[in-house]
Amino acid sequence: MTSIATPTRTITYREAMREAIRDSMQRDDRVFLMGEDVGRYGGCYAVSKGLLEEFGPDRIRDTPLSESAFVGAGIGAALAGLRPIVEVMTVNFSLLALDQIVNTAALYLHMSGGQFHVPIVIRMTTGAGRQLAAQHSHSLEGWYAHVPGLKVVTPATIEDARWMLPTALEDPDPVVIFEHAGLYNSEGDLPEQGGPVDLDRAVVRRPGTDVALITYGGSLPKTLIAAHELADQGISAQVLDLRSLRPLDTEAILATVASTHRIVVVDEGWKTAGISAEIAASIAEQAIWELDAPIRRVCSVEVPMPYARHMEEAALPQPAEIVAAARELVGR
Amino acid sequence: MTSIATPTRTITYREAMREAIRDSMQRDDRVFLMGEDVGRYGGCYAVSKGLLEEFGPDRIRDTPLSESAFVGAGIGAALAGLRPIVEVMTVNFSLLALDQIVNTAALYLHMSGGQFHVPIVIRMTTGAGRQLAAQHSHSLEGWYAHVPGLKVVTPATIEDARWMLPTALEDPDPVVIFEHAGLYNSEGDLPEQGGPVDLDRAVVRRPGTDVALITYGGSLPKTLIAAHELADQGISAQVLDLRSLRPLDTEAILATVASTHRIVVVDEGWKTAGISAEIAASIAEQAIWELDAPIRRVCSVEVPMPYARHMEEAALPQPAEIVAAARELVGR
Amino acid sequence: MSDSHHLDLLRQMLRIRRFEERCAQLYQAEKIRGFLHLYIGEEAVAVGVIGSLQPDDAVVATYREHGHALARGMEPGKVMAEMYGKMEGCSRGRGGSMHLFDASRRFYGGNAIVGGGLPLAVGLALADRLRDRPGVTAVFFGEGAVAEGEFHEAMNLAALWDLPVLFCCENNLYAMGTALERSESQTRLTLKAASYEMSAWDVDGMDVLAVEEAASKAIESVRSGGGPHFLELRTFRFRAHSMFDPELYRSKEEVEIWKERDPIELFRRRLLADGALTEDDWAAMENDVAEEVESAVAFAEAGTWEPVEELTRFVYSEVVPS
Amino acid sequence: MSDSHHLDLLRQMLRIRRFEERCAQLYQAEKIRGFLHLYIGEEAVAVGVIGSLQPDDAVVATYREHGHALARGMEPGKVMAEMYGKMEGCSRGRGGSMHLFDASRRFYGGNAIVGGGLPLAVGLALADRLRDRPGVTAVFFGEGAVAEGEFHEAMNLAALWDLPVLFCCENNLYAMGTALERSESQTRLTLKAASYEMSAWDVDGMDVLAVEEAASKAIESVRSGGGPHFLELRTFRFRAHSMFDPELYRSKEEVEIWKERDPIELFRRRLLADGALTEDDWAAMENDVAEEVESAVAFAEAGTWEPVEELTRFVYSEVVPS
Ligand SMILES: Cc1ncc(C[n+]2csc(CCOP(=O)(O)OP(=O)(O)O)c2C)c(N)n1
Ligand SMILES: Cc1ncc(C[n+]2csc(CCOP(=O)(O)OP(=O)(O)O)c2C)c(N)n1
Ligand SMILES: [Mg+2]
Ligand SMILES: [Mg+2]
Repeated sequence: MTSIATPTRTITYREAMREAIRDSMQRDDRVFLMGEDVGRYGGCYAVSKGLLEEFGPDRIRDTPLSESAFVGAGIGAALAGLRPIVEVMTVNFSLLALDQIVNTAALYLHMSGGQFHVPIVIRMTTGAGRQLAAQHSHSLEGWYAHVPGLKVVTPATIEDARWMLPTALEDPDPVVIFEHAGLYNSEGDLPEQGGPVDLDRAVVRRPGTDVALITYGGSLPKTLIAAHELADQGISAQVLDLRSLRPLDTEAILATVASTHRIVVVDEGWKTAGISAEIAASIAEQAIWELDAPIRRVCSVEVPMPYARHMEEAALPQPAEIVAAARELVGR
Repeated sequence: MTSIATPTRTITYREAMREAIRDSMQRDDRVFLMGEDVGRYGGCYAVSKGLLEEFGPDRIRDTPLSESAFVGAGIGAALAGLRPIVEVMTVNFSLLALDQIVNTAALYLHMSGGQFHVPIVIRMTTGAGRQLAAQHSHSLEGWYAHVPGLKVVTPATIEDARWMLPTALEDPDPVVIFEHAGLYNSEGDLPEQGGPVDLDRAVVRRPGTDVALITYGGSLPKTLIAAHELADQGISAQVLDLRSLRPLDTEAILATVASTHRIVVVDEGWKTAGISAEIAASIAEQAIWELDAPIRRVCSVEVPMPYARHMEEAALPQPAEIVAAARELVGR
Repeated sequence: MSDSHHLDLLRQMLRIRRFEERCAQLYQAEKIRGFLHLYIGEEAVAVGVIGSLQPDDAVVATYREHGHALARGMEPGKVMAEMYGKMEGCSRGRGGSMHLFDASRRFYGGNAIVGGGLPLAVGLALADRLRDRPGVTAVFFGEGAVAEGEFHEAMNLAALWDLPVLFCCENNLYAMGTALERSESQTRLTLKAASYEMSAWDVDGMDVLAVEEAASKAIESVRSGGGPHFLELRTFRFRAHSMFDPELYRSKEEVEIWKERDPIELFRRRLLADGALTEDDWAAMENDVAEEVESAVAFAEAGTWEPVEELTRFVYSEVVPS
Repeated sequence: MSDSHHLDLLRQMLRIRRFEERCAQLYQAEKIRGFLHLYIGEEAVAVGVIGSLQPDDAVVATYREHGHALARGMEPGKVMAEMYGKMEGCSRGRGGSMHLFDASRRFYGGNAIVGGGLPLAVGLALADRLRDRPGVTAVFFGEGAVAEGEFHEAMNLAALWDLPVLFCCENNLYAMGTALERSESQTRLTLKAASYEMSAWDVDGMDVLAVEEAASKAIESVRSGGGPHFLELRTFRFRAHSMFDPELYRSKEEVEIWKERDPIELFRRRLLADGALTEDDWAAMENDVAEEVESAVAFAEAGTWEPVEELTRFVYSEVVPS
């Protein structure tokens, strides 16, 4: 989406997120950030570092270890007209807040016959790759994508990290933003003239004709590496970044199928009934005759994530597997 | 699985469950039942009615409203050698216990390098259809099926209601049993000579050649009705009851594809990234060329469940839709 | 307090009682379906507390909230229509008995997850505080909810942040079939509040004047920045937990003893004794209430069904809220 | 208590200290990865409490559990190998620093979800109770965990059912960067226990003898059917929360003041003064400990990597447990 003409500057994903939060809070005094250690500690992943000094403890609000209560409080604050950004340190801990997210945030508008809007933004870190072992390495984006009433986005680029949040805060409904821990240090060029981006369209990050690699979030870099390797091997791989998991941009997915006829889905989540399954299923329902090969899914091995590096690497999707899957479909 | 020869007696699904619990408790004094109102109240759905008098409050243990603590306590008791049956009143409330189920029960064996087994059985009621509205009508079986380390079964027949529990209690790992609220009053014939049944194989409940209807749990009766209607219309529909959602009996699913070449998946859960997606995806990966038609999914409409009967009926999968989907695939 | 005010308290309780008695009939007649949880016996609590709130205050209730909705001034017709599942209902027929909502009265429902409303109330109060609005949020929950982790987290958060929340624990001694002493190791609930450094009182929930007095004082303190307050309202549910409950867990005698402390009958006798109420007034009041209930039923009966095509409306917003 | 016992307490604390100092180096050397949470400064707590337990008792700890594992008698080599991710590690290299396990010592880990171990401990105790086994379950958690709903639910359940659980709250005043007064509206943690009618004491967690005395008394009471007990152990973490923590939230001075109460140094001086320890004894002890740590490192270095083919082993059981 970065147009070549405009001047850009190089910043990290973390800085882009911080800029997005700061800018949104400066523009709208209904916006505030709440979560564990977002203030004095500076954020578990240093995203909110420095914001406490700028906005004070009312708007950069440290919470006790009470995931259910502070997420629920964010929902209540949203119902009462504020625009909370609630940071759940990681998706692993969001299990403790799921009742509030699923039974309150996602249901209130419909259940009240359209009376109660819940304009909350919930940010959480997701993913593995840093040897944090089983309880700190979940990727449960697919679970959230299952729930009507929620919107689920997965910024994978610097521009999305910078510009999805403002759009999410304008949205009248609950938006969950998944930030893959492996992306925070990634650097990229951000156009100076950027502005809010949509939350519902997938984007082709690399054009290609022989096979399409469909992915999102933390798996995008790996997938681009794989596409690069495939190019070296004479295979033109398209890379589609879903960006949003709910709603899914089915149109874009089907267009990809129509143009490449071979699909590899790359997802760090577990395979069974995950988001990768939904992508394959929607193709099997709507574009099956477009396929020149079976669909392939490259996902994490279905095991709790081990600590040892070599075992974790074996459990996670790797470029080599993506390349192998693509080559198998293309037949060379 | 009921063989015609053996004598049978007619009982309800609820009675079969109760008999399974009582029998298991009589055979093994490590088995106990714990949950909200399982004792003095007799169980929210009267499954455990009468058991308190028979086994006493130590083994038919009423708990406070503390889903996370009593499920976690069941896990601890299992770690320490007991065989707890923990009843979570409904899947809707299990959101409050998910941290214990996913981050402890499902992970401990692998994470401890094989040292700690968690032989717990967690029973919960699931599903809609009784006008209980959005917060009391979830079907989240697909979520549980996503998690390695768990086994997930969905007894849909009287025999499975009676004989899956003993097998689950013999299992060294956590087993989650989903009981659809709509099934408790259903009656059926139970063979006198029955015995424990497997937890991992799908079963063809009705043979058929033109199209296969793949389903489980509370949707089985509706699906059988649809198959019956289809027969009247000259279409032979096979009905496959998955019985287990984790592991999925992929072999049986592929056999069904090979024999009918047309697949309709019926699932009361939401479609996006649910178990219906996994079934379609595994076919798209492993048997796509066997298909003579696109895969169709008949699931609940992706909305919070409304209270009004006509709206709830419109939101849930109905035999008519199943029939329509099957006819569309068959082309008559 | 003036006689007219007392008569109004009596009328409010009577409205709830007769409304729900009619609901029970309509449930038998299958006009109302799903779960129906009656508040009969506990009316003094909702009337005493909610009557002491201001229009800008917020109310969060449970699945046993008919009394709270009526006490908050919601039209009986819209409430009854909701239980019928009609589009004219206060939640468009989508919520039913457990999910009554009214944005115009800051009535946030209607929550069927035990304890689920508590964090919500903390957030409503946080918003009022951050926007310097004078609102107080009253959240109602049963004594059974006290065992839930969400109670603990919400109490701590409200106290830690000094938020304007009035925690109203309706202690009717049972959570479905579970008696308080089988649910809490420490049954003196006001001690819980103490462990959060939150002020707390226990109140006779069968005496509407006692409830009103305690609630008014507490609300005044909360509104004036005194921080959150916890009220334990001691009451009793005269009916079964829901229409499915065989009540195996308690004796008829226990229920009978409590019925002698019926909040409506106690207050009626008292007003008669004081001369604030005459038998004629009472008969007239019964008449008015009966008419109100019947017109609510008529409104519900005349209501329409939401078109099935609208099933997917409001999963997401159609307009951006201000 | 005999001098030899005191010397052993000192040695146990020193073992943990030197072991972890080595871990910190090995983290810099990238031999250890992931999260590493050091217990340095808090050694008296694990040594005093776990030293008072019996072999049949159970221990549940957190992600900051190296000290507990060593105090429980786990081989330093296996613990170090675990942090290296080697197959010879106590969890086969799958858990790392946060997930140390030892079934043979009823050491149930090693839980990285704050508060997650509390319900587990209740269940372990329930099993011992139902089987009439004499075991006591000691569960360790930080003061930050007190805000979690799981703490509340577990405390109530243990007290309600009179279970043999010893709740050991390691109050080191900070939860990552969140000071206790920003986490709890009521910072006197023993009052929480009172609200569950659970007996509770606060203890100087920098004085190993005080910890041991309190723990022994509490364990005796729990074991003899006195119901669960809550200990608040007042201590301090000398190092950062984890290796990633820049410690922006507290002053160097605060840390320095606490370091003057270093549990090892305090106890060492005391024993020297008592004449129970000589400078030579101390030097010898340092030597023994240094050797033990180095042999643990050697064991870890010599360890092997689990074959990648075994990744899917133990997702489900290979054998049926008895
Ligand atoms: C989290 C959760 N667990 C269980 C239930 C089922 N349930 C509905 S009401 C109820 C009892 C609640 O008792 P209490 O809080 O005292 O309120 P009361 O019904 O007495 O007014 C239970 C267990 C639920 N709705 N939510
Ligand atoms: C449920 C949950 N929320 C958040 C975290 C992230 N986290 C890890 S340790 C920690 C602080 C815990 O503090 P405390 O309980 O006092 O223990 P201490 O680290 O001080 O020993 C936090 C917030 C987590 N692991 N689990
Ligand atoms: Mg109650
Ligand atoms: Mg701490």
